[in-house]
Amino acid sequence: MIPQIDIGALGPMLPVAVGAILLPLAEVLMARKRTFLSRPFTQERRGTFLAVASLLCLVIALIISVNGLLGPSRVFNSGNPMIVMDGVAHFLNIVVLLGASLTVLGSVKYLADIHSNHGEYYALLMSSVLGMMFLTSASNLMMLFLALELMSIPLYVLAGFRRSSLRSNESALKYFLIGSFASGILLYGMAILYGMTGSISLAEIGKRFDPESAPHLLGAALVVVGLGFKISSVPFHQWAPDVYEGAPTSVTGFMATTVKVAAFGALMRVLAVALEPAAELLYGALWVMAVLSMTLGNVMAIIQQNIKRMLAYSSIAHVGYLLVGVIVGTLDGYAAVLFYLLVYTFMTIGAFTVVAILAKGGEDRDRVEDLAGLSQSRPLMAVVMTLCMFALAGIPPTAGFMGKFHLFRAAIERGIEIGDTSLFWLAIIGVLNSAISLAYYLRVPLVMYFRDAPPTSDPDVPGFFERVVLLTCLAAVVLLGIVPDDIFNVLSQTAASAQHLLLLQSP
Amino acid sequence: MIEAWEYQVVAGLLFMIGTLGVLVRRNVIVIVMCIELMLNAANLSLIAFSRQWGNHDGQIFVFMVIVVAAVEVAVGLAIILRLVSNRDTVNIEDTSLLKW
Amino acid sequence: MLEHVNETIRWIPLLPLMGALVSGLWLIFARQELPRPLVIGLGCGAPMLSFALSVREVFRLATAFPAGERFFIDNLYTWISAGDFHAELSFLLDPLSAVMILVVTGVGSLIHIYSVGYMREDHRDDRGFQRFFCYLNLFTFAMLVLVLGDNLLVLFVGWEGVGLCSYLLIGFWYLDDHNAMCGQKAFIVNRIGDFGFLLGIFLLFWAFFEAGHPTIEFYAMREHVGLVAERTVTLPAWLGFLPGFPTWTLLTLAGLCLFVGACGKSAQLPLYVWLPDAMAGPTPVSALIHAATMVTAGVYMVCRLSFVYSLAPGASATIAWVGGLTAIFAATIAICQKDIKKILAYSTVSQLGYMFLAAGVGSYSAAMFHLMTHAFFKALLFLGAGAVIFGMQHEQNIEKMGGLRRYMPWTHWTFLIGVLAISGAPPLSGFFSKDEILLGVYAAHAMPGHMALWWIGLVTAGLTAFYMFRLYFLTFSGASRAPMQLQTRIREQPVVILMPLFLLAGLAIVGGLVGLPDAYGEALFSLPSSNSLHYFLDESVVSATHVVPPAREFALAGLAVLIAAGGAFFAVFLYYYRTDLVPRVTAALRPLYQLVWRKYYVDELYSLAVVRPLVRISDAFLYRTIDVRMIDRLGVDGTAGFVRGVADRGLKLVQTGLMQSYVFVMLLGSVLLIAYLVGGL
Amino acid sequence: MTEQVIFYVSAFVALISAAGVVLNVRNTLYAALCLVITMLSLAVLFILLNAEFIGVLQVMVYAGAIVVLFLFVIMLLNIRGGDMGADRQPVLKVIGTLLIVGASVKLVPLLSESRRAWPEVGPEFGTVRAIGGTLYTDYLLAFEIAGVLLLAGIVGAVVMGKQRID
Repeated sequence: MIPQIDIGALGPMLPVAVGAILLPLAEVLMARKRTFLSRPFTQERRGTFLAVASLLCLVIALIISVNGLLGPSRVFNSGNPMIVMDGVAHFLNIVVLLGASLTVLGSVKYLADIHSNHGEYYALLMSSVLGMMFLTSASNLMMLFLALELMSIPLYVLAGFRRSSLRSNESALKYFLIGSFASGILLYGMAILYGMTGSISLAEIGKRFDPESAPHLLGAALVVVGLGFKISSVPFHQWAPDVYEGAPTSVTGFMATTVKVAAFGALMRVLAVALEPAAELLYGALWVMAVLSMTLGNVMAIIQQNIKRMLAYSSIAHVGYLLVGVIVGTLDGYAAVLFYLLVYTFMTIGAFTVVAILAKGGEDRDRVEDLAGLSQSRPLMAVVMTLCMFALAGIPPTAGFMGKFHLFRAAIERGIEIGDTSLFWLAIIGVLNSAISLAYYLRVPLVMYFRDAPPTSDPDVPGFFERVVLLTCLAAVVLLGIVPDDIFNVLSQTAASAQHLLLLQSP
Repeated sequence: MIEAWEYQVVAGLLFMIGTLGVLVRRNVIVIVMCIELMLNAANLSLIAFSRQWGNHDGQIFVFMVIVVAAVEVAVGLAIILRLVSNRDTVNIEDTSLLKW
Repeated sequence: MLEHVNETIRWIPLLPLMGALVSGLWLIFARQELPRPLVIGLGCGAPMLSFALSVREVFRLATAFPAGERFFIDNLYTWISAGDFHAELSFLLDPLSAVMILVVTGVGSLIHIYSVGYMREDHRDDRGFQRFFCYLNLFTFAMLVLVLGDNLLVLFVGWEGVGLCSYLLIGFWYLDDHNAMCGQKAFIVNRIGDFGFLLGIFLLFWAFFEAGHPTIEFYAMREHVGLVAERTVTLPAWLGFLPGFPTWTLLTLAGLCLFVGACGKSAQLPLYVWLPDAMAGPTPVSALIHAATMVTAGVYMVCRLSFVYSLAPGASATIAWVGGLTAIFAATIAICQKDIKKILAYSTVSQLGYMFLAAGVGSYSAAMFHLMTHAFFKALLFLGAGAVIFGMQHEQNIEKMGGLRRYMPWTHWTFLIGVLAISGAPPLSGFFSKDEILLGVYAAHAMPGHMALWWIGLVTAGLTAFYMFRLYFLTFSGASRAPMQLQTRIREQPVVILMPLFLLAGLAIVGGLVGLPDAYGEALFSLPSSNSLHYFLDESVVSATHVVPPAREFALAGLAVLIAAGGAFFAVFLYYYRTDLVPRVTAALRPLYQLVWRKYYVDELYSLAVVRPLVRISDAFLYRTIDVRMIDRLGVDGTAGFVRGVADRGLKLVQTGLMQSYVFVMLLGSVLLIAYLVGGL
Repeated sequence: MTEQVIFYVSAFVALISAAGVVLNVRNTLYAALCLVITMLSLAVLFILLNAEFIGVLQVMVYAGAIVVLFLFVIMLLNIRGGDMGADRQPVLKVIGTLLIVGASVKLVPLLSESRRAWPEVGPEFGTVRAIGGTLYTDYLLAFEIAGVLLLAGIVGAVVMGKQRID
């Protein structure tokens, strides 16, 4: 039987896939001594060329995604929908693509600085992005698993991309081992879910899932563990600081944002569709995970001296905030999560890009003290960093405040609706945590503005590409805070449009 | 007649052994092998369930898992090669530069 | 409704923002300073234009509409709309915000002009001058957003914004690590308050959401507040010691939460500690932010939400008592201080306490009146103090001053006017506003212990007069105690500094007349309702009404003046005629003096109870790299290290860097998760 | 009867050799050989479960390719054993082992609850033809992604493995 296939559903993925497949080829062709232009490419020009090429693919994919955002939902194969391109998938793809584009722009000079300017970087990045895009739209367990691996395996390599650096190598190794271990757990959970329900489609599982039965719940628990690892929620978080610190900074920015975006997409879909019958039980568990993530993430971040490590802990805390929206489990809650993911991507990549620019001569300068006097020497970088820190801390009117506001508001509204005080406590703990978090976010501007640079310091000038990244993040962090309403309305609509197809089947 | 649950018990035990290996062994190559054991346990479980439900989903899933396993091993061993050439060790406990 | 839309309002805050953006972006991208005249034109022009606009719009507001309908709305766009929840980004100009914007832009403009003179020699950093004006404009913008916002969220944005700018400006002279530390302290203490503030917003939102009116707009809330007045919440058992346990009305709880925020911002007990330290910033900053505008935001917020507080007597009583106690507490501390700015800072804390006292007893318009007059005379005093400090080559200890009257006559005269005004000498502005507050307290029969509060108010008035005259005499009269070579260099300040002083002095003299009490108006000028400010403001606030016969009113005022005069006389006696007595008095009262001089050991207490946890939170940085001395002084040296060690060790125990320990934690987590879900494990 | 014997024997061998992978501390080479035996026994079980194609694949890819890769790396690096010297976290590992074993004892019986008899399946079930048919129609997309995944894996392995990148 020939299935009804809708290639158009793959629209946004195709350019990225083309990039992922052709970029290694282009790299090889250009690496030859004599190229088709009969002039050898210097390594630098080769890097720039590949970056621009991958950017092109990403931007085309971005345009297609934006077009599809409010269009009808599509499935690849109507008989056996492997992926569902609904509003949520499109939106998360947009965030992933934005994050990836900013990463590509921010990588060019950084890779040269750390002497790791290999063309394969972009090919791996594109493969990973492709995996993320499938992950956000996967509608059955097999696609979920494959997409997860397609996302993760290139990242293992990217984390170790500074081949001669012991730290980078260790980061890759840890990420690989723990990641594969978590994949194993996830896979076993999926096997059990399949065995109990007889289907690998999320929707079918949702129909047949029996929240009373122990093996069903065992499968659900293992799947939550596997996804909990990917979003690095406490207690599956410990790899994150180590891996983030050791990986090249541009890769860290990428890992800290897009991976979480995609994994949250998968988590929401799994929770809202496949495990919906067990929602109440699971939300209890997620509640604890959320509170632990927020609190431990913030407390641990306070005593960090390394910015990358501090941001890693801070990202764990942010996972806690994001889980609030997932636990709320209403359209409003999901819309808040989507919005926060967008905001989080900008503020985190902005911060990591500043750290990446500071790297020089093969050395990362990623200690908090390394930023001393930045407001004097590089005011733009200092302003971007400051705003990103304020946004991460949730100070109005930055975008971070708006994101947190929506999350906690959704929790409170839901709490009133169903008379559940635990949601109030979640919101209160969240607000308290964001107050605590200021203690360490504030250190960064403090050092930049109120301390003089050591005489030897000569921070690097941001190049054109980096300037673009910085200004984009700056604009996004400010604008999403000042005029967030249109975006949020779009998100509410996308969440609502997805509702009928896959997400939230129960009215 | 062998029943479905017997396969599941074998798969469960295999998974347990794999997990134990990841936790206990310090040789990174063996740890990767143990992760393979975990994947294989899941495979067995999937195949048995596939037989139990009489549909092919599980078998196709295993097909994909085998592909994933192959890629994972290739990449993982390459990372371990880097480790050895950088540090001359395969002991996981020697890699703790990144901490706290 | 349509005629109330006024799209000019937005320019009042936007002009300073544009000023800040232009100079800020120029600094970022051009990385050099604009020509000085341009910086001055931009920096001072923006708030002055804004002031001109404010005057025009307030005039229109007052004349165009009949009483009771006076408000302008300027709706920029929908900020948030999600589900039932809507928040517009819109500005509201009603009598309450009218008074505030006039103060903010008017006094603000004068302080901007003063800053031109004050900061002219700031060569510590080659771009400091422009940076300073950039921050100052940004602050003005944030403050205007705060007072013009027509819903709680916009107010909150301004609220955080002014905190941020205050932080930037306190730490402005960053070369001194101590300043940065003080900025940090201010920000963190404020943040504690903000936590309460946010909770209060959430609670109010919850209440109105539940009542079917999910709104946070002030006027809409005011309209529907009756619906939520009866809503109660049950307190958890461990709060059993509280009065009214176990059920409180939700409005009381929300009001208290919001007041915690106000305590932080307006430096009330127990969160006042940051304000004296905030004096580390440049003096114009102290005048603008820490005397005239930002610190009054809490008072403004309470008045703005008067409809909530009038239905929450418990919260109001708390406000009144906290305000009253803060007033007398801070006044006693101010008596012994030696740093001219610290004295003024404690005086500000005390006067803010006065305002809260008024707001607590329901005399919101009196609170706003005092807020306004206080802005005049306290800004005047701070700017005068700045001139003195400038003249004394950055000497702030009043024991090393003296005799400045000869060197700086103009500064001296304006300062004296400020001192008289704050002491409540009739007919200066402070007299009328203080009188109205005391009258309100006296007549607030519904308030438990209102007579005690009234006495507290009276005593504070006396103390205020005493410490202000002490400050005045020690600074300006007698022989100079400064070193000889310094004495020869003391000069009167240039006109750019003196001009704002004159204008503020004028305001401090006549500013009280807009709120001339009816009794005086009747008696002196036979005007039937001369307290125009009161009637103007009463449209926006829900005041308690009380009637005191005019004869009693005069008697009370006379008593207050008498007590203030007593305080002043005592100061004249001690610090002018019998300066020899001072050491003997202090010696006689040694333990008491010590207690007061060390500010009741509050800082030490805080280091035990509050700062130490705070330091624990931020210590890694503060302790090691910012200011070891500071923490030494707070006496938490060893403890901080200890706590840090514990946190460190905890992390080292868990985050070992060994991959298998992570696997272990993951397994443990998985098993717990499974146990929770599957049960029976 | 034959089926039962085959099942028990191969299940036993699979578990024993899996334990061999974990317990063989001395020689990594033997661990790899144990792994091969596990894979092969599992292939037998797969075929017993009518999954002929996957069984063959298991032999070809797992035993044939993956384990050979292991052996190759072990011999290339000349690794004897990585577990020499004192363990840095013995207590944790003991507790962890107890945790895993305890959880398994509790949880594995859960999985055996579903005592359902095997349904009859047609002769086509699990054959190359049937799997291929499904793979190239219903699961076409997954198959394509697997292809990209392999490519990404190759690129990644090359980047990591190459001795010097120009």
